[in-house]
Formats: sequence, structure tokens, C-alpha cells
Amino acid sequence: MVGIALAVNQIKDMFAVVMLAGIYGLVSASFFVAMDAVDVAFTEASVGAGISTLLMLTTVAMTGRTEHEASHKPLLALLVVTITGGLLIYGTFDMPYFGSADAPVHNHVAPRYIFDSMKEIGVPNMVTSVLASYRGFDTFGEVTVIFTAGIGVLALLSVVRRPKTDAAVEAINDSMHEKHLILRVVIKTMIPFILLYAFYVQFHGDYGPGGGFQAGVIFAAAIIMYALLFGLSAARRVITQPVVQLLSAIGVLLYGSVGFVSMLNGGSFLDYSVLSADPIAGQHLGILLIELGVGLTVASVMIIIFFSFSARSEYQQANKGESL
Amino acid sequence: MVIAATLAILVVMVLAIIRAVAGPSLYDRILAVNMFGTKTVLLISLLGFVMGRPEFLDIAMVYALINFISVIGVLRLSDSFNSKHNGRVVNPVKRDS
Amino acid sequence: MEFILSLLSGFFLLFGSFLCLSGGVGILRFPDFYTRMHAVGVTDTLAAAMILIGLMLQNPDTLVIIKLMFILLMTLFISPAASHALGQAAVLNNLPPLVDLNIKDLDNSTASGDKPSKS
Amino acid sequence: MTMILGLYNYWIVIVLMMIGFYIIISHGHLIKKIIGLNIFQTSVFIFYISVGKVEGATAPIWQEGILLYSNPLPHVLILTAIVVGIATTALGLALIVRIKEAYGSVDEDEIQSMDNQDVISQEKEHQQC
Repeated sequence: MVGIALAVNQIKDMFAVVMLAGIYGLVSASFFVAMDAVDVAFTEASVGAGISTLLMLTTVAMTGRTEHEASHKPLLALLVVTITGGLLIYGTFDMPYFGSADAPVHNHVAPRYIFDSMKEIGVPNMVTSVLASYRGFDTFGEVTVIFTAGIGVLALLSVVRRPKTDAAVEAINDSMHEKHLILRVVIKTMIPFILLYAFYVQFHGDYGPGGGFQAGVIFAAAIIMYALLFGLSAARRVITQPVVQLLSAIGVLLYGSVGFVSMLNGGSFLDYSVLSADPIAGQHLGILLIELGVGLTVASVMIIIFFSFSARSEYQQANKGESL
Repeated sequence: MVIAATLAILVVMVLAIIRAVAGPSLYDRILAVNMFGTKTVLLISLLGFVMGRPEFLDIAMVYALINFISVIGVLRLSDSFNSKHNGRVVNPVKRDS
Repeated sequence: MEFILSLLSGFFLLFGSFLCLSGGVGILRFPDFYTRMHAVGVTDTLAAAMILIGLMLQNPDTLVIIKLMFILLMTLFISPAASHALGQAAVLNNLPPLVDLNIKDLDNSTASGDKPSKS
Repeated sequence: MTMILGLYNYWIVIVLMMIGFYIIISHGHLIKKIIGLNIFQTSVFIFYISVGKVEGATAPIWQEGILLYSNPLPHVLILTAIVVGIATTALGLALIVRIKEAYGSVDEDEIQSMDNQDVISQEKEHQQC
């Protein structure tokens, strides 16, 4: 990983850098698997290797490929970095050793999560139970952050679509049809399975690795794949912009309203035990609902982000064609 | 035996990284990334067996999917990229075929 | 029965690792993009299939076998499609193969510039 | 020796972090800065995950007969952090696209010099008035 990071530093061709960043994501995800963090590896696989590479590539395609030689000497930067790194390494001498079971992290709340969550929540996957139930409030905040980021991207990149460009888009579409015939056939057969798999990940998150975040990203990936090969306008016909925006808002609302319903039932905010007569059944219901909310929001925000990026790119290309 | 296969795959991953860093053309790099992706799928399924919890194959499945998506995305975008920069050469071909 | 299964799985795993390694050497040592693609594309698919079959033979659990089958199917779908797309993109964008240019057809196409060789 | 074996994970994290930091402050290209930021971010992820690892433990998914699990709390934090990270990265990239449209460049120095020229020309106008 260090090697890849160094290479990223050296290479000037942005395209190669982005490819390396993709590999970097893959490596770090394998590392997470080796470190027992399967849920994290799941997320990193779908996000770090897939979506972020795509977004960066789109940006690179829009902004140009080469990097200029740095005009100023990086010596000062190197000095700052070395000093900071040295200080940090000095700081690690007091840290608990790697893998030791009696480190402070493992003594505070973790034992309760590990040993009692099966009794209290009834969900085998501890990561899900902590994410959705014990720390549901944090997760709510994070979902809101994602939603806000989606709004921000939309505000920055949205374009007014002109009907005139549709013909040009269709022409591109036709030429692509010849070119990517095999890919199109393969993908058309695969997309239903991917969507099915996303639902499996969504609802199996209680028992294995998975959950709303991952399922959302996989769902979005299927749509993005469709958009890549069949053109943006075709994908927009399948799932229109207002629908996606509505869905992203509904996700956050669903999450929040579960919290309020639990308050109305006499518990505290996001305390699912009161949702049903049996506390464990209530927890199950609550986790299911909020994971659904998370999945909806993540999927639709990812789709929004990708759509706005590629719409912008198409818009730029159309403008360029006119100016030439 | 599983461990031997894991080691072999690790070695191949290192080779693929070298090609991705060195690769003279863009497509070499994409090829290396693609290969790296398939190797990661295998590595993760093997790791699941090494650690004795083979339920983690879900992750390998996601990898297979996402790897494919990113390769396609890269190709698609590199196409649009190339056609933008030397559009005079590539565009006529597209329309002919 | 047990013994035969483990023996078979070991054989498959070893064969898969061998193929992986040869693919890795290929991607590093071959002279140009198309030969590298051959090395990777051919060995990758078979190697993945071999290793996954080897793993299937090791585990008696049905769910695990089904998941492995799915991964195998997906690899068999994806890998050739991706290789195809990659090769086609390279051809369309005029990446020159490293060959003696005594093949008539190819020579013409590079001379005329606009039309890459139809493949 | 035991110290090296016990602490190497932190050192790898620090090296990665510093590489990311170096990329951020020494390169002018804005996309590269974002990638540097990503590397920095990943180093923090690795730090959390490696802290959560317990020797000989297994993934925190309850199963009959297993008693030792890794700490699930860092996993939760990092899981959400990754998704939030991609959202913020997308926001940053969107900003870069807009900067490119406004300035025609994504290089920090060029943007700075353009801004400076704008300021100078404005001052000149003021003086002429």
C-alpha cells in the first residue's frame, strides 16, 4: 500500500493515478477482510473501488489529464511532513501492542456490545446491531450528512436540460449500440441479478455482512452500470430525477419517523424496544426499517451524484461541439 | 493447500501492481486493474476458508460485480476522453461502423 | 470418499495457483498489450474456475457451494466480456500491436489512418 | 524487536498518512489533492480497524461456539465514515468541476495568479476613477 501511495505521488498522468487509487481501494479492502472487519470491507469494496473511481474518472475526463510540473520546491512540504510523522511515531511508543486483547479500546463499551447484543437485540451481526440500535443516533446523523452532500452536488452541478441535445444523445447511443453490443447483452442479463443481490444484502444484513449502506451502493451501481452503457437519457427514463430526489428524502424521513414513533410509544428517540410487544421483535422491526431508510438514501444519493456528474459532462461536450 | 493458493495469489497481485505502475499504455493499466480485481475475488474467498468462516463469500461476490462495473466505466470514460482529445480520428470510425 | 475429495480439491487448487502464477508472469513479461491480454484473459478465467471448484470440493455446506457457484458463474460471464471490451477499445483507439508489419491488411489500415483493422 | 512487531501497524498508518499529507500540500493539481485526502482518510480507517483487531479473534458475527470476537465498534464508525467519505469526495469533485468551468484550470497556482490579476485590474480601475 505504501508503494502504491508513493507511485500516486510520482505519476503525472491523472488517469493512471486514478487507476492506482482504484487498486489502492481494493488492497485496503482485502486488508479489512484480513483484519476481521468484513462489513467495512464490504463497504470499501463497493465504494472505494467502484463508485469513487468512476466519479474521479468522470472529473478527470472533464478537467484534463496532465499535471503541470510543480513550480515551487517541495522541500518545505517534505520537512513539515517528516517532522509531523516523527512526532506521531514518537507518540506511538506508548500505544498498546497490535492485537492485544487488553487494550483500552476493548474494555469500555465493547464487551457489552459483544456479549449482550445477542440477548438485547437478537441480531447475530454485532456491527449491524451497534450501527442501527446502540448508536442509531450517530447513524442518523451520517445519513443526514450523505443527504446533504447529495443536495450540494445537485446544487453545484445541475444543468437545465435542453430538448435539442436529445437527438445528439440518441446518435451517440446508436453508435454505442454497435460498439458495445456484447457488453450490452451481458449487462442486460446481469442487472436483474444485481438488483436482487442488493436486496439480499439489504435484508440479510442482520445475519451476515451487509446492511443498508452496502445495499444502497450496490443498487446504485446497477443503475450506474445501466447508465454507462445505455446512455444517461435511457437511464433517466427508467428512474427519473424527481423520483430519485423524492426517494432520498423519504429515506431520511423514514429513519427519523421511526425514532419519533418510538418516542410516541413511550421510549426514547430511536429506542426500538417499544415498537412491538416483544422487545426483541421491536428491535428487529426497528433495525429493518431504518436499514431500509439508510439504503434508500444512500442508493438515491449515489444515483443523484452520478447522474449530475455525467449530465454535466454531456452538457460540456455538447457546448464544446457547438463552439468548435 | 488453501494457504499455498493464497500465497500464489498474493504473488500474482504484486506482479499486477508492478504492471499497473509501470504499464506504458492506459490499457495496460486497465488490464492490470482488471486482473487485480479477479485476484482479489479469489483471495477473499480463499481467506474466508483460511479463517474458517466461509460465509464471507458475499464480499467476494460484490467484488466481482464492482470490478466489472469499474472496468466498464473506465473503458466508457476513456473512450469519451480519447474522442474528446483527438476527436477527428476516432469519431468517423464510430459513425462508420 | 473424503480422501478422494480432498485430493481432488488439492489438485484443483494447485492447478489454479499455477495458472494464476503463469498469468502473473505473463502480464509482467510479455512485450505488448495484446499478448498481455492473452496471458491474463486466458489464464484468469480458468484459474478462477479451478480455484473456486477446489474450494467447492472442500466444503460440504450447501449454501456455501451455491454462493461459490454464483461467483464462478459471474466470473465466467464477466471476465470474457471485460476482456473483449478492453481489447476492442484498444483496437478502436489505435493502440498499435507489436508485430512485423508484413501483414498486408494491417499495413493498409495504419497507412490510411482512419480505419483501424476490423477485428 | 517485540516493540517493532507490536507497533508496526501504527507506523504503517503514519507513513500512509504522511504520504497523503505530502500529496495534499505539495501538489497543485486539485484532483490529486483529493486523492491525497483519500489516502489520508484511508490511513485513519486502517488505524481504527487495526486497533479493533484482537489476536486470534474472528469477525464480529455471532456464531455458536465462538467466544472471541474483534471489537465491532470501530467497524461501525468506519463503515459509516467510508460512505460519508465518498459523499464528501463527490462534493469536492463537483466543486472542482465548477472551478474548471470558471477558471479553465484546475491548478492551484494558476488559479491563484488569475485571482491576483483580477485584483490588480480592479485596483487599476479604482485608481482611474
